[in-house]
Amino acid sequence: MRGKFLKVAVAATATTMLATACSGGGNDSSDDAAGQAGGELRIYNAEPAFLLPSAGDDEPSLYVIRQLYSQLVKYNAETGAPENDLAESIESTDQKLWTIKVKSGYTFDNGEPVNADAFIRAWNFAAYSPNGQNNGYFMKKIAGFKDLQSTDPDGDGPKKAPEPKAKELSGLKKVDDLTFTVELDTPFSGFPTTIGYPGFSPMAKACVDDSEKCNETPIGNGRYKIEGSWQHNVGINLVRSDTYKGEPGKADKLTYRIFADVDAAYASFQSGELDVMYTLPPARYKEAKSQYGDRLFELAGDSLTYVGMPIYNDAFKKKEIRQALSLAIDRQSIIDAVFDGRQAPATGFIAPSFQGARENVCQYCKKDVEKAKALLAAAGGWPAGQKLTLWANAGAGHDQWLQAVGDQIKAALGIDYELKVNLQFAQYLETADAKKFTGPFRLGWGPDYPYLETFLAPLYSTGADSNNSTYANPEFDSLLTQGDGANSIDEAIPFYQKAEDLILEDLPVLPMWWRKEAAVYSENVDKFVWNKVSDADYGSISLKQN
Amino acid sequence: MGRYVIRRLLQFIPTVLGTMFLLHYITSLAIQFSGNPVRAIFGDRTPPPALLAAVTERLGYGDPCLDQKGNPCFGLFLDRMQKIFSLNPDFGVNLRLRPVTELVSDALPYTLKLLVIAILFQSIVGIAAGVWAGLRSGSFADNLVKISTVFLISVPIFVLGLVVREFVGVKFGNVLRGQEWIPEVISRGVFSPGFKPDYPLASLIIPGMVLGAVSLATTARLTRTSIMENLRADYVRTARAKGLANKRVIGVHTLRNSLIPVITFIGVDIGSSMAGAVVTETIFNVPGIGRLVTLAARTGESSVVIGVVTMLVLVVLIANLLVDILYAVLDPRIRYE
Amino acid sequence: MSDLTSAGTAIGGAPVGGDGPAPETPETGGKDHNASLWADARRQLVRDPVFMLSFLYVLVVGSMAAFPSLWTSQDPRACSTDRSRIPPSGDHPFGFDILGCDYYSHAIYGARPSMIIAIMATGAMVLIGGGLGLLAGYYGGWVDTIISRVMDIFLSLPFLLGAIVFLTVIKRQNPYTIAMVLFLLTWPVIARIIRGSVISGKDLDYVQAARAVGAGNGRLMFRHILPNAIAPMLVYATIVLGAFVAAEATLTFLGVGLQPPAQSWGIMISVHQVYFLEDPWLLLFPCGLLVGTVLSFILMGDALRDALDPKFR
Amino acid sequence: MSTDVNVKMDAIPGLDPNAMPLQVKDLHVEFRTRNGIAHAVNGVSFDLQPGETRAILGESGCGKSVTAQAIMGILDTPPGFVTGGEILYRGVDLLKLPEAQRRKVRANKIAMIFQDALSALNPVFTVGFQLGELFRKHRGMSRKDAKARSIELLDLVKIPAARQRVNEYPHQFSGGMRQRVMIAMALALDPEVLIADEPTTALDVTVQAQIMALLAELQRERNMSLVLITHDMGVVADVADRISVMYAGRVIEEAPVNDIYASPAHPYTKGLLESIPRLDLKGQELSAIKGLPPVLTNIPRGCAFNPRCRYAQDVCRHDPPVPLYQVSSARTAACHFWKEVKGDE
Amino acid sequence: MSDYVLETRDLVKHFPLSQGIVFKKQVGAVRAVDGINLQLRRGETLGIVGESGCGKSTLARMLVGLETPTSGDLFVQGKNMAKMGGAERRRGRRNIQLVMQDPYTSLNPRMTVGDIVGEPFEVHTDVLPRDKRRARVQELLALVGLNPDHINRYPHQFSGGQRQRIGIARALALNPEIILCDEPVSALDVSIQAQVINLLEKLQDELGLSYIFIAHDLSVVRHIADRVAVMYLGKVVEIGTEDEIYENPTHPYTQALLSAVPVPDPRLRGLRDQIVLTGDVPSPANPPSGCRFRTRCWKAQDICAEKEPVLEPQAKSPHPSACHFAEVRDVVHAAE
Repeated sequence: MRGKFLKVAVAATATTMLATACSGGGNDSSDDAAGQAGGELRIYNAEPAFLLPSAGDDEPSLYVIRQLYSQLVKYNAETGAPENDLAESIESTDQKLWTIKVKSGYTFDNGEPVNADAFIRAWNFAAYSPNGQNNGYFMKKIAGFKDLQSTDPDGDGPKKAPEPKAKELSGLKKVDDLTFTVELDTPFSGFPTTIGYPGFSPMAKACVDDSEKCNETPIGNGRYKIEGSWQHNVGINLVRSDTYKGEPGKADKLTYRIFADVDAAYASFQSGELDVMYTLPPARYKEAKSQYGDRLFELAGDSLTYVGMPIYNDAFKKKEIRQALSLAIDRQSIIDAVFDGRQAPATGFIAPSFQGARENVCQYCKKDVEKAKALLAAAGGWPAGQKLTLWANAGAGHDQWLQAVGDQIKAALGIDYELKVNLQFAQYLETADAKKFTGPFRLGWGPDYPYLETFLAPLYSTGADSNNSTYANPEFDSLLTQGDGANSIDEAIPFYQKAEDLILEDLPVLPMWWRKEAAVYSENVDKFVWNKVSDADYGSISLKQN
Repeated sequence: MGRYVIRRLLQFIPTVLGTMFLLHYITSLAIQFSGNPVRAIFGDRTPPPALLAAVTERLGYGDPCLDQKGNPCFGLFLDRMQKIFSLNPDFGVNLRLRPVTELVSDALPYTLKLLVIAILFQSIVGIAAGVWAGLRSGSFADNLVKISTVFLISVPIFVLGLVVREFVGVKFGNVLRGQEWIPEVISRGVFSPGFKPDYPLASLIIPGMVLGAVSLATTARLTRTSIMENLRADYVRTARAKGLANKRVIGVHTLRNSLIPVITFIGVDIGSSMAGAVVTETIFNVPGIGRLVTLAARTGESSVVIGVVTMLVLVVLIANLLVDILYAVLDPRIRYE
Repeated sequence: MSDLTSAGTAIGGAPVGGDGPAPETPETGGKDHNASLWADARRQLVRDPVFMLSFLYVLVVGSMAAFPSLWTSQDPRACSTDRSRIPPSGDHPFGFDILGCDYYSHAIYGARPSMIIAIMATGAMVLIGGGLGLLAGYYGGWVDTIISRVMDIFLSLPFLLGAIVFLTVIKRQNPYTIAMVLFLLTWPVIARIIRGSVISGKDLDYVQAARAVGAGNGRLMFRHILPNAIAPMLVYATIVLGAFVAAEATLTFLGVGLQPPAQSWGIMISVHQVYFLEDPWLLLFPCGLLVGTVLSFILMGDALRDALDPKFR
Repeated sequence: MSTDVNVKMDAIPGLDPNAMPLQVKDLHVEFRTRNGIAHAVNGVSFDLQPGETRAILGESGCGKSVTAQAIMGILDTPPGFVTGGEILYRGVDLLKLPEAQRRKVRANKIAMIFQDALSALNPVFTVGFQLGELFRKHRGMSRKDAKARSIELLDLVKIPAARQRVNEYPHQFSGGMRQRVMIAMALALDPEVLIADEPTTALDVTVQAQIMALLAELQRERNMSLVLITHDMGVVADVADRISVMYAGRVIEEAPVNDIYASPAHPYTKGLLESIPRLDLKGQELSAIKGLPPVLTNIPRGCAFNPRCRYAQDVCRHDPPVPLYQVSSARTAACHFWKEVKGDE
Repeated sequence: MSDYVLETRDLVKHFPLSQGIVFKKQVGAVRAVDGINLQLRRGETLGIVGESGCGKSTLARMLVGLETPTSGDLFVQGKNMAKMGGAERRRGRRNIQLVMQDPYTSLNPRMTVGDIVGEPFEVHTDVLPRDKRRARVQELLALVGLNPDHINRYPHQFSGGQRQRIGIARALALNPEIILCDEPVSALDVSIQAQVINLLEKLQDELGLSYIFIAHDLSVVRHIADRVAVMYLGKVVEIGTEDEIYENPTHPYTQALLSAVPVPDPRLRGLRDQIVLTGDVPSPANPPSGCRFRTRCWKAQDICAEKEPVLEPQAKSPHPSACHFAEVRDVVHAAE
């Protein structure tokens, strides 16, 4: 559910290598209301991109927005299953037209009611392209989305674009004050799951009218409200909202301290200046483990690092080549050397924590040099003298492990490699969009919502936006459509699993590993709560009272 | 004097415009050769082209000249200059739509505080060490200062910063924090591993000292040389012949003359210190200018780079001007030219 | 003075020795040694243990850069993640880095880019910066005005910030581009030094004497003015060589310098600095080499300044 | 805190108001340099009566300035060291006084003016500050009073518009005016002895005449003793009462002014007189002294002048002419052959 | 005309003074040399005396071509140097060579004596073939009384007097007709000064040189010069033979100058008619109207401010003297 924007932020500070993401159950049950209320929780954060729910899609933003806004749906801390929050009910008969009823009595911080209009207003605002809201992307399944996009007049990039055809999504219809309907372009069984994402938060009218101000001083509807306004690069202070009707936050105050460098933040944590860090500097993992013991929280994550295969390049057309390359890599040893063991080797394409994920389904994800050589030979071998070019974006610490990958391929298959790691992220992504990679390329993927479809459709269905490998398989596409149209999640899952089987054989990308969460918290924390989907749930963390 | 200041201020104009154009040109080249920086906002998810176009347009990267490799984009430059030199100076916005002027006004105070601490530290300690060594040339003190300054100069500032953060800020700080009798402003403020909003000044002291450390070495070396040269000056001999106490001969007659080159150095050094803040601010998490520019350069936010660096250049130039004025105050021979 | 300060190194004032107002002592009675000031300087330097030690160290590093195979038979690119971060031992005096590459051979091969960057940048700075300074100082007038304004522009860009901006734009971060950026941002310093000494030098009596004899511009510049302006430049260049070695590391730390899989001390330091609490030797070895090199260049510069300073004659 | 320094001065034990204001006995100074020990002053003795002008004549490097600095106690130490002798002010050996007391002698009793007033005046302070400092530090005057006294002093040395110029900096004055400021500074505390080290060498002749006239006038008014250090035989002839000629760190001849010009008793003095062109005489070929002055780290054995001396014989190469030969009651010379030299006239 | 080896006509050098913030505009000029007419005969020594700031050094620099005259003509052996082009002027320049004041700064410390003395041959390559140069340099060294074997030594290995001899050897290298000596002995010790003066005189006799001898030391000038020109604020105020100037000065400035020179003879103390001038020399940027000396002159009357006196023989001055009231006054009493 977290965007990958984090990597942009991380890429910017060269010393940081990785931050974390992920979901998972807390080690203590959050339903057990033993935690006491009160106190100030001091939280590590990086500088958020936006505090506007329609725009903030990066980890640091979401971690703040989640405490400021509540959505129609929330996720069970342990199972990750969607539960109604602001929604009274979400119903559909055809998975295409959804009727949503909103609970009454909720208000924004400024007193405006949270009603059907608040949602319609927010979603339209996000989807309308001239507003340039990053989370507009999430509205694309709603009918009429295309009409809110301006069309590129000459098709060659940025020029003054004309006004879009419509200002409002035709798929959103208000029924009464607390009821509205959402019509999708195509049936989608996972829709109720998706709308727990903060991008689907309601927005007050005052907020939409002056979104810039609302970004600095959010008008939320959640457990906490902002104190003062956003102090850029310094901090964000939240206090418990006394008007919130739902379960109130535990700590009286949430104080986010903003750091540009995770090492600097860790030093502050060590000095007792922070209570929670949702991530650790990779090189300090061992030390933290020995020093903090139980207070180091670990959990398998759902953020995938993969090495994409440029299928559009002749050298990678044969699946045996791709299989051979995958077999040459010892994922665990790289994880141990470069990441201090803070990753979990991938054995499939769906995050293990997700409903519908299966273990050890990837037969090509274990090192097997003999088999790799055989497959390579079967595919006609690697062109003599040609170097394998491994791509990654610059400055984000990817070159280390990529180099290790290259070393292992070279050792196993005798293919010499070179690294192409000098492109900044923007240029790297444009290269990806333009399908100009000349060799395996590093990319990552985090789920958009806790539904296994998010690991399949956007990445591998024919012509999908993020299908950087240009994988095209009609059978795969049709299995996804069937899954989307199934009547329930349980009915949908087998279709998706069959689709996964196809790519496990074809390997349009080589899955590398899932990031492991590692958070530390201080002795002040009484009960640490980690939501399986929405990560560190600061509002539910209680502090020791004395 | 007034004429001199005005003339110097007028001389700034071509320098500042030249610098702005240089920055404008290289950032334009960056976009022309390595693509639209807006794309990076969306990360792995490929955005709908319409959304990308809309955001691009909104952020001011829509000028067609940015599609032609090597085009110096004079039109865009003039546009920018018009916006900047209007009544409401508009330096544009960053990728997150925050106005550059706001970014700078947020960040600049931290960097300036850091700089002031660094300069105070380097001047006070550097000059004291230099005087001490200069007065006792060849002695143990002299050699101590000589060796420690050369060593200080040779260690890269980021290594120094990291070591100080871990050992002084965290380790030693934790010891202090264990002691009840130490005031919190010391144990939690001064000896913190980085900038803390609770102690906005105290927590900048150590970062400032790290920033000033390298220049401190140079200041000390320069002072030492200068003191030694001036001790031999005829007018110092005159001061002795006047029967003045040694303290006065050195404190009044030698020091003021010796400080002239030192002050010049410190002034010129402000620019480099400003740049050195890039490293220090990263290590000690100071939300200052250096960090801002580094991030902006990395993400290709040309408006930020141009805006911030231009303002920095102005700060540097004005600092140099102030030093020149101070120089004239200290050395009347310049004043009356 | 230097914009390099922040890159880890600054250029300081000359130490002045403790000699008195030695009376004028023409050595007419002495034996006839055909020594120039340079030869005198050389003799003094050879006797200076600090200079000789520094010089030796620089020679060692220089030979690492030029002939790494003299120093190690290991291939620094033969890595195995199985050996990640194994501490130093007899066969592998520096141990292994995180990717399991031999750290000692990495250090040896890492000398080259550092030295190439420093030498190329300094060379360009001396030749081009010095040349422009000479032209500006000698001809004055509009030549001086143009060169000085351009100098102002480059000088007003704080060194590290300028380097970050330039290098992020250039994108191709190899020793040559880094050397070019270092040169671009520092040439005005040398140009200014040379310009200053040329301006004061061109009115010196012996230059006027040569002019009175009828010597042309070329002869005046290269035979009379430049040789006497070159000493401060040489001293500065020596110190700046050290500063550039440190600058390479700092740029790498900031993520705009050389990037792996290239090998340089800067990369070694910046990649392993995060491990310095757990495995300090990973930081200590490259840092020691780097600091030693920078120190040597600075001490050499200091000694050179003392030896060339006419005040000591 | 108005301290009258004169009171403290009287407290110096052994001070004899009737003794000579200045007497130098067998002074030795050496400079320890990288190239060896330079023997700058090798046993210089002379004395000074109240109101008398004593000229110390010699070429550069002969030790005359070093002698002056040693008397003032402002030698750069290291490398310069006084290694022997006595410097008596009214019978008290200054070399044995603690620094604090010795400091009180400077400017109060013995003052000095330097050759190059531009470098001898601190460029960064106003003339008024540098003058007033003396009154403030030695006499404990307030800033205002000190300034008033400074203006008086500038008037005294005939600097026009003293009231304005007191606030100016040394570089704003012309060479002659600067030297006047130096003189004013030296006279500020009414010293008994004034040491003038080449006071007019850097000046043009017309200005030199002005300055020498001023000095003479002030000396007469105050009955001050003057030690005039110079290489200019003309200036000496004009103002000195007695002359000490120095060569290689020693006084090689000492005599009343008329005697020396009429009949020098040392070949060096004689050579100097013969080698200078004279304004009043249409010259024939000048008779130059051959060779060069000795290097102070390597002074010839015997008589230091022997390699350049046309009278030199073997004895000169071995035995230094010590003690001085008494030429007449008021006259000494350091030459074995002083009679021949004198008789040659 | 051509019996003069050197002649100047109304030679003027003004240094512009500029002011302005961005665009400099000329607001005035320092009139360093303001109309000088001099003639030098073959074999003659012309002394030029004056105090600092009188323009004598600027004049010297113009004569040897280091400074371009603002206006006026400079004839060397009848050829007008001021109107000549580059190559021709360079050749013409060979005939007039310079000996500078400070022997410590006028020799390039990085060059050997051989290089310094031989440099004129490197510049004027047609004078002497390469292989003969070294021998010629050694010859020159011998001529000025230095050991020819010291050709490879560096200047710092010589004493001041010896260095000045090197400077003289350099000036002699191109066999010039004229040598311009700019304060050649003022930086030297008295005992050394005589050696150099004697050398200059010897060389003049042997080589038939003409000297222009610039000095502030009037005694030295009297000793060496045949004719003397006295300068004040950029102008020649009096010119005549050595006897005329020293025995019968007619310009008040000359008289003041001469009377100020101390004479090394204590017997003359108090007997001399000493004229002590008051005040400082006015700024050459803003010289007084009329006679430039009038501000310090005891004879000054109204006419002096109105009319500038011409340098020509006056009623009571047989030799040229630029004073309305020129009159002989004996200020130098020779010792009996």
